Amino acid sequence: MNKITAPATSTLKVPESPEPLEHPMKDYLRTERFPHIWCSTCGIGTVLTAFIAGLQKSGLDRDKVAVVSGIGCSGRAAGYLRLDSFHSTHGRAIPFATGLALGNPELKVAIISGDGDIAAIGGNHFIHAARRNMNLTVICINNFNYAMTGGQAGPTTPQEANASTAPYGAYEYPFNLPYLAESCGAVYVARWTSLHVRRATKAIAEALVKPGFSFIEVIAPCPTLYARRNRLGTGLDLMRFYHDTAKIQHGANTKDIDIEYQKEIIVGKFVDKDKTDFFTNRNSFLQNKLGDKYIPYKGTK
Amino acid sequence: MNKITAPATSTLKVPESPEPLEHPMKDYLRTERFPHIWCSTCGIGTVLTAFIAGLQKSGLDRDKVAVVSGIGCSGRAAGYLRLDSFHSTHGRAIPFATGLALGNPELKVAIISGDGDIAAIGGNHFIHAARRNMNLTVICINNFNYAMTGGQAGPTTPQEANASTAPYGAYEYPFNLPYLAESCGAVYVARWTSLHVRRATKAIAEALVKPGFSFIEVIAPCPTLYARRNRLGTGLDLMRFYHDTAKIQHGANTKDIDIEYQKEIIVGKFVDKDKTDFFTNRNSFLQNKLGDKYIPYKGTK
Amino acid sequence: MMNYWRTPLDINKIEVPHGNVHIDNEQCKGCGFCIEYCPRDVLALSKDFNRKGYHYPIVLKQGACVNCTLCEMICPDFSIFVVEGKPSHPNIDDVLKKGVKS
Amino acid sequence: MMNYWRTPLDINKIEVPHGNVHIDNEQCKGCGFCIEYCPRDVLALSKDFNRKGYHYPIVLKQGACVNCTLCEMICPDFSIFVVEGKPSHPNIDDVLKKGVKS
Amino acid sequence: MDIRFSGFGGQGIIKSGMLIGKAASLFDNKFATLTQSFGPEARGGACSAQVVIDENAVLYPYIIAPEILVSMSQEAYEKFIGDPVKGSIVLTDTDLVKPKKIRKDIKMYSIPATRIAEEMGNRIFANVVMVGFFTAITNVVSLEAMKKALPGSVPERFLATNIEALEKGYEYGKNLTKK
Amino acid sequence: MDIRFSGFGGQGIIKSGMLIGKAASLFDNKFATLTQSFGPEARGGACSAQVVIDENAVLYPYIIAPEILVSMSQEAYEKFIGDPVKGSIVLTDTDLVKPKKIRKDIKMYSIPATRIAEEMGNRIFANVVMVGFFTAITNVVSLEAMKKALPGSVPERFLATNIEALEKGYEYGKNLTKK
Amino acid sequence: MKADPIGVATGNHFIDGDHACGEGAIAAGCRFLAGYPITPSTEVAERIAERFPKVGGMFIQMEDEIASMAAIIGAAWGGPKVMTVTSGPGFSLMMENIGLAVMLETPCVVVNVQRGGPSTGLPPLTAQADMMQARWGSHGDYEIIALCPNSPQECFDLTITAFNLAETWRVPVMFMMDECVGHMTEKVVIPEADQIEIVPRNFYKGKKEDYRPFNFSGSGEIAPMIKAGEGYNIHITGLTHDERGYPALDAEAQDKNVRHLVDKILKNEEKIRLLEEDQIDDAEVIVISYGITSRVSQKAVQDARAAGIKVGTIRLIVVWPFPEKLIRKLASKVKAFIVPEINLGQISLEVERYAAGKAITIHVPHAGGWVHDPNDILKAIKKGVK
Amino acid sequence: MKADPIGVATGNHFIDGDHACGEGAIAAGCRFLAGYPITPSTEVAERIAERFPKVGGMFIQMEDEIASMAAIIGAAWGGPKVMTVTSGPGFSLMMENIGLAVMLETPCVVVNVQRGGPSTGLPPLTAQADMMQARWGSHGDYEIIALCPNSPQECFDLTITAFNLAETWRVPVMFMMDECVGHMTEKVVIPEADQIEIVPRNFYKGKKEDYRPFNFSGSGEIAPMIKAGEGYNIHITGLTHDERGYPALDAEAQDKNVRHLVDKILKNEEKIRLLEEDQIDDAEVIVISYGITSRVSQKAVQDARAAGIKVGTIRLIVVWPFPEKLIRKLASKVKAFIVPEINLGQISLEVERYAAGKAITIHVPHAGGWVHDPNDILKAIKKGVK
Ligand SMILES: Cc1ncc(C[n+]2csc(CCOP(=O)(O)OP(=O)(O)O)c2C)c(N)n1
Ligand SMILES: Cc1ncc(C[n+]2csc(CCOP(=O)(O)OP(=O)(O)O)c2C)c(N)n1
Ligand code: SF4
Ligand code: SF4
Ligand code: SF4
Ligand code: SF4
Ligand code: SF4
Ligand code: SF4
Ligand SMILES: [Mg+2]
Ligand SMILES: [Mg+2]
Repeated sequence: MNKITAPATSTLKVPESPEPLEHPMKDYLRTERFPHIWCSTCGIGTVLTAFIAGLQKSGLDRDKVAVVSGIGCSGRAAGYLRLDSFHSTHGRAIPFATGLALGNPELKVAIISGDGDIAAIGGNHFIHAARRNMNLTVICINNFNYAMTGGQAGPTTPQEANASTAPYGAYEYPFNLPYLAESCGAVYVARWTSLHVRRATKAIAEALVKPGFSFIEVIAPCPTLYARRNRLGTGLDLMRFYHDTAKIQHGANTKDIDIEYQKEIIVGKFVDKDKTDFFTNRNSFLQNKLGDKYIPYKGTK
Repeated sequence: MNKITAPATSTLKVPESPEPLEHPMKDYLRTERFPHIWCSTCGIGTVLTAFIAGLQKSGLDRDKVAVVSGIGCSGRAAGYLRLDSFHSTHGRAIPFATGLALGNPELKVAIISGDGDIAAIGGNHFIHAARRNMNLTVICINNFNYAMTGGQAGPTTPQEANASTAPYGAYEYPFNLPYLAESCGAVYVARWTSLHVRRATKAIAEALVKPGFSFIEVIAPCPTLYARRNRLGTGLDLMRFYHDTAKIQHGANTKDIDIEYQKEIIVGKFVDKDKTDFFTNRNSFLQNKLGDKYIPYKGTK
Repeated sequence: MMNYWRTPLDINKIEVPHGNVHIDNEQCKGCGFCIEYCPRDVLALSKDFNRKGYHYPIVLKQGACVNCTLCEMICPDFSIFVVEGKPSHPNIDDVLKKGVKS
Repeated sequence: MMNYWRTPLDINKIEVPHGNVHIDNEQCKGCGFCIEYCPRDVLALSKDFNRKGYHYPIVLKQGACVNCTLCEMICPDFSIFVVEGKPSHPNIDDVLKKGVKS
Repeated sequence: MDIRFSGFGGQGIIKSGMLIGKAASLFDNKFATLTQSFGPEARGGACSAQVVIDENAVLYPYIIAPEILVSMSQEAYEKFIGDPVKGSIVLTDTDLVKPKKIRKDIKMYSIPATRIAEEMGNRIFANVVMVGFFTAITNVVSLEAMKKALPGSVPERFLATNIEALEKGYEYGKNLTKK
Repeated sequence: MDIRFSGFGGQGIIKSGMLIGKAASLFDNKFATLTQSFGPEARGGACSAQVVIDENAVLYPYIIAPEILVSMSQEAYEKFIGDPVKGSIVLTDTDLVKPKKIRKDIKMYSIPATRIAEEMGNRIFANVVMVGFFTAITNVVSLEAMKKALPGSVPERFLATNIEALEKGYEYGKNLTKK
Repeated sequence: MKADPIGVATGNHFIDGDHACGEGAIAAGCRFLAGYPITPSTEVAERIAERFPKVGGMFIQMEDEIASMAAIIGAAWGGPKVMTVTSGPGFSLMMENIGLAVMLETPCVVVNVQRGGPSTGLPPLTAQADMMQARWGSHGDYEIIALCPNSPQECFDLTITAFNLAETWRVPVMFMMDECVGHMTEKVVIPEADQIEIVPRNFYKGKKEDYRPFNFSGSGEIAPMIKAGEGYNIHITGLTHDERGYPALDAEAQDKNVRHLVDKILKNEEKIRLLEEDQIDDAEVIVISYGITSRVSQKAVQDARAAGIKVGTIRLIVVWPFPEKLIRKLASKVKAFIVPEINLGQISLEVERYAAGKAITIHVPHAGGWVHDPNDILKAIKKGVK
Repeated sequence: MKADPIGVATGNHFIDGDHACGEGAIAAGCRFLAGYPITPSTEVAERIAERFPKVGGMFIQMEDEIASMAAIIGAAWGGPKVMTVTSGPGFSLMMENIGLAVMLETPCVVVNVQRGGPSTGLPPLTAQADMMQARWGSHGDYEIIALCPNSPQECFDLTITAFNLAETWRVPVMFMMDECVGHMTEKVVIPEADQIEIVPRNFYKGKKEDYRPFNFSGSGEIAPMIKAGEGYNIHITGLTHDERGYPALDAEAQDKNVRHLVDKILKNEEKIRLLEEDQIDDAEVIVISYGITSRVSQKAVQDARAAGIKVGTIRLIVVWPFPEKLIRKLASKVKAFIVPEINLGQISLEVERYAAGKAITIHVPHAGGWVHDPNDILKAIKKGVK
């Protein structure tokens, strides 16, 4: 990442500012790895911004926050965050994070990964972590395809959309991820698009401080593959599309918020309820059953 | 299986019936493998009866019906059925069945397996097959634990219930399987207990002829492990418990039918809706897109 | 509450259906389901063990069987079934009572 | 429809907040998000390419920036940010207009 | 000394083997190895536990032909009666096992263990009655060691009843051999 | 003949390599092997395709030091300009590549391929303009073979435009060498 | 039997190994593919996804590799020839169900386009480091067949061979490509359908009641198959079983069942064997290689011969079962075997074992991400003749 | 360091190998176990589930074995010593994430109580047929450590050793029990805590900014670890990486990274080595065995000695890394190696390779479901001295 010494006006000479200025999120980024790998107009970077902003807003001690990603374009998120950050295997970010969060219960662990990673190969871990109400925040960047591997159809690809393994259009029914999350017991469920960067930031801040399993789906453009194959233009065009078609409906019944190809997208916060998280629940349960004999797990010194 | 030559009255000599009589389901059973492995008062055998009766009732050609099981006590079901029957790997009955059903589209494929098999290790396949609306009938025998391996807690074990890996009681939140199935798009969702053998039979008959993904949870006693560890008596005691606590509520909102330890169990048919199944949908979709160029898959000669 | 079996609607009318119960003593695992859920209390538990060590059911009131097949359906061991028809055996209530586990 | 940015409520009153926009030309991938969503149309696309071959944004109306930071938030490449304060540069609208891609 | 305990699931057959092995190895200062048949195919069918007791470390863990066979079900009896070597001791539950073909080359003893247990209130104690009987007849382990083996291996609240069961079986055996 | 095409993602660099390899192997009766850099680290960064063309079967599939380098971005140019062997030919897009240090031991040719394509209506044809230019300058494949390579490799509806692009690049090249 | 012309894309193509493999599968009669995307194998599935609807095939993208592997086994019992496609991480996930395929003696082809490992490793770069995994990756004793193509043309040709072997021996065949071969584009000639020999599924034709899904008699015969839905009412299980397919859980049944699985491959090694020998007769050293490395080695071998070194080559096409007997025989004739592979020592270990000290074995390792420098192989050859 | 007394169940116990393994883990300081039930390994997890709440440990039963393996890796980076427990089918499923553990150099113990395979095989019966899988089951090149106990006592003792090795070498250690040992009940003596030597996690103590999660320098040093949550802000990835843990996707980085993973084990084989030799000095044949088979062999060896045969034994405790050098050395001194194992030939293949034709290798196979008849081993010994 370059140091910016003056406002960029390119064709105009302007007085230099007294000190080199740095991006306000620089401390949260592994700038030595920049520029990142994401394509021009890809939405993942914006979600990363929202995450950092949400984390700042949450008031959590950043050293006690860890991020785990799976494999995918979205899964590269962990690699750019200057937090304890883990790039695990495809689909296994959630169980890795489960171990990490239990291994050191002082941590708040967030998962940032793609729709394929979380809902295809990782689907079982997703539903079980939600069921257990594991103290995790899952941010699923949904770009409607497996981007990293070249734009294959996946469980979120809307019917009719074209993909490299659905060359005549996808015909499978896609998941409605918020509905799935809710049916398994997630205590916080929201959906935004990368255009809703402020709302997503707020949702991330809320989710990070919410005990238990929180889930935020963020729809984001993949211009290089999904948009190109479907001739939907650039990421900017998709942002405009979100602008035109996203409808905020807080508290919507998750049952009713299926996503159809290039149709209205219902966004909002759908679930925000209280339920004791796995760790707390286990502690009080065992305390209750074993009394003095119980030695709670407290992590290692 | 023994041939019965006279009504069994044990202490009384009775006239022998003219011909050896056979159990009316004998043709559907691999009697050479009897007696089966299931314990006394285990509910799995009753579900098998319901399956055979349901199959008979469905009017389907039995030679065009195949059964796939995973691994577990319940997973032994396939091994006793004189149909094309497959004992696959733990958790993989559904994808195996998916392949089988697509490999020979003339088949109706049913899965009979346990709660651990289908909802723990097999959870991802379950939600994806439901999502795809694959033409499968899944009968999940829920005995609230992993019986085959010795009574461990699983994702259906109610909180407070004791299990070998939850020696002080289970503290995880269990799945509500009908809700999960519905959230993924299953077109037919029902829950019964092994006591409701006639209702279960009817449900199985309905599910077998219903195109798409149908799901029937059948709660059944595991006296040897679940009941014994929890001092709930024999399977007969559990049948009595079902009698006292099961409440039929057709069309109940699946969201509201969580099962709590030794509390009321809501049973009934919850979902019965129409949606084109994967195979049919794919066919018409591709036909539509490719016209003459499309050669539908029809299985092999 | 509900019914767990097909109620023999016409039970007290003319043309009561009848069934003959057949039991595979050796395959039976003595769960007692058939006995418990027979709507006509046709069955009872024998005092004897089979080779595996289980008490199997015996027919207490053959003539009372209305061929509802609930016993057949609920049996987890495929060890009992009913054949429609006039009772081929006498009603053996009293004969057996002494042999029956309470 | 809705707003995607924090509306600068006091925009037309006294004490309008101001921001100075800073852009990392070389890291920018020219997506245009910042330009599109700036509520004050502060930015525009340069005609020049950076080394990667992208057109990056330039500040068209520095003085107009109300420090809403939407550009900073929405940039997927961490290539633009805003620092609160009086505009440190003249309003360069006219100067730049000729250098701007339409 | 190669010993097989056998019966059906739920009778506490494995526990019997466990008690004997524990007594021998922890309290009689011998080497003991217990193995058992596991798994589903065992469920509802014959079930067995094997104990090898030796003065030296046990190398081969299984038994092929036991010197002592204990049978607590007809099925198990019929399944295993062919195995014991000549001169073996065979113990059975009087009510549950009706020997068909009697082997002449072995010594047979029986005890109505289940009945005794039922009389004590619950047939679950039958296995411990049988263990007591085994102790008395075979002298493989000492009664003292057997008693020491019970705590920790049976639920605390049933300890007293188990000791009683053990003693009942032991006495029955001693009376039998006295005669 | 070891050839590298380079540029950034989305420019059709791989397609260029593919067209040349196809022309050589299917229509010029030579052996050709195309390899390319794949994967995410390539995204948004420099991207390249390598073609080895030979009279005999190609054994070693990669190229270490090309004899022809085509660069369609500044970044790619800077990344790869060190590689070519002495006497190599380097082709660049006039507008996208501003050579900093010029190597004296190689022959440089440039064409405003992107601008030509933009003038034709869309910069996506820039790669084919470049391929035409390549054909004219290097004589590695025949123009005829190149033309045959287009059908099936570009969308049917753009075939004519692609042929035009190819010819434009070819002519530009021929004019350049004529001078 | 000849290939079905509907599937055969006769003509000259300039395509990569992945696409060629897809075409090979179609030509071989494969009509069912279940897979999950993974670099660098995805293009095989993409080819199939595009082509199957036009040739009467059924492609399904599953939720993961485990499901893919399970699905092809299920599908095979429904009738069609089946395949799945993956790379290292997915191959690892498939291991459990590859074991099921072995146990159920289900013909299927598993394509692994090898990339750098372990773990996520080098997704877009080549390696040959899953060779031992192909043989040993699932639990328990078993044998499979594994082939390694060295060009897009062979990706086409040998995929057909892979299917033929799978059907002949009722075994999963591992088609062990490498990223280099998979992503390399060359001319591929697809012949006329009537020039392509394929082995059809050996469907049982006898009386229904006599059918046995397995034959453990040791007669060397492989039991024919049936397809579900024809009234055979078969049962098969991943448990140890008897010839009826019924569970048989004891040591004796285990011995019969597992020995059969192993013997049917190992005892027929010479029938299954497929390799290229070159200038073996007077060779003092022999270079043994497979896949892309066999081409790179060839460069070194040419140089060595030019330098007057008596070097022969063996190019393994079928790598598993390993040609043990051949190596044992050659070991007493040569000074050294040179084994370059893109791994830190896998097939070289086999060579070393069967060389049994009679010839030395020089492994030329490469950790992956690129092919060998031919000079490194040349150096090893020179060392070998000393 | 000495064991924490809180975890140590000092005393004499009559327990099976599975339970003993659980106690060993607790004594070793393991405080995190994620697992999924599978016969015949479940009792390990059951023991832990019961004991952990009383010793401050965290047990979680995951949804499958993949999750279990992933969870323990994640947990290890949170601080605790970690373990998972499984058998063949689950072991196969863990393979991908075992690769991740290798790549992240994460200390962990993976218990595999071996049962008959392949596939579901013989769930309740013994085998030793996952030995090669333990080494080769995941894709790519890598090395691990594997140990085989032969009694419940060793299930306790060697579990501690397994943890110590895992922490010392930052590697997954495979604890390869077999069903026979796991389900066999014998006396197990658990010593006082201060009699138990354990290797604690080597936590980094230097300046935060200097921390590097990996050390590929070839210096032989293993980088210390940190735990997440302490402000190190580390990044680690299953991709090929540099010492900072950052992705580095080229052949050069691959060579550094993967060679390090392999070398740290193979070059230290003699340090890791753990075996029992008996009467080797004048031996004409040597029986090499491990796990339960080493006890059964002992019976045959006693008989052979009684018959005057000069037979020695090597009992491998650490099976991987294989003591290559030792076998090479012994091969020139003896006539034969006899290798009985409950499989159709796995470790015998290693022996044969390193015997290099100098001594013959006689494998005594057993397909599983039971242990060998000692007479079969005796026969092989007799054949070996001829
Ligand atoms: C076990 C395994 N299977 C497959 C892959 C290949 N793979 C890498 S990323 C990816 C898909 C990623 O899709 P998604 O999670 O939606 O992320 P995106 O790239 O779209 O952001 C796949 C299939 C892998 N790395 N590991
Ligand atoms: C991959 C794998 N993991 C674990 C097992 C062990 N296993 C066999 S059956 C079973 C649980 C079965 O539970 P469920 O499906 O509920 O059936 P039940 O026995 O209760 O009827 C398990 C964990 C296995 N066979 N394979
Ligand atoms: S391929 Fe798609 S998701 Fe991946 S970086 Fe590019 S635009 Fe983003
Ligand atoms: S263990 Fe439980 S589920 Fe299994 S057969 Fe016995 S009673 Fe049924
Ligand atoms: S059929 Fe069975 S349940 Fe019904 S009345 Fe007769 S005996 Fe009773
Ligand atoms: S229901 Fe069946 S198994 Fe149970 S007692 Fe009656 S006959 Fe026996
Ligand atoms: S902060 Fe950015 S978006 Fe907001 S007004 Fe200033 S330039 Fe525009
Ligand atoms: S949003 Fe960022 S990357 Fe996009 S044009 Fe603006 S500065 Fe460049
Ligand atoms: Mg995606
Ligand atoms: Mg269950």
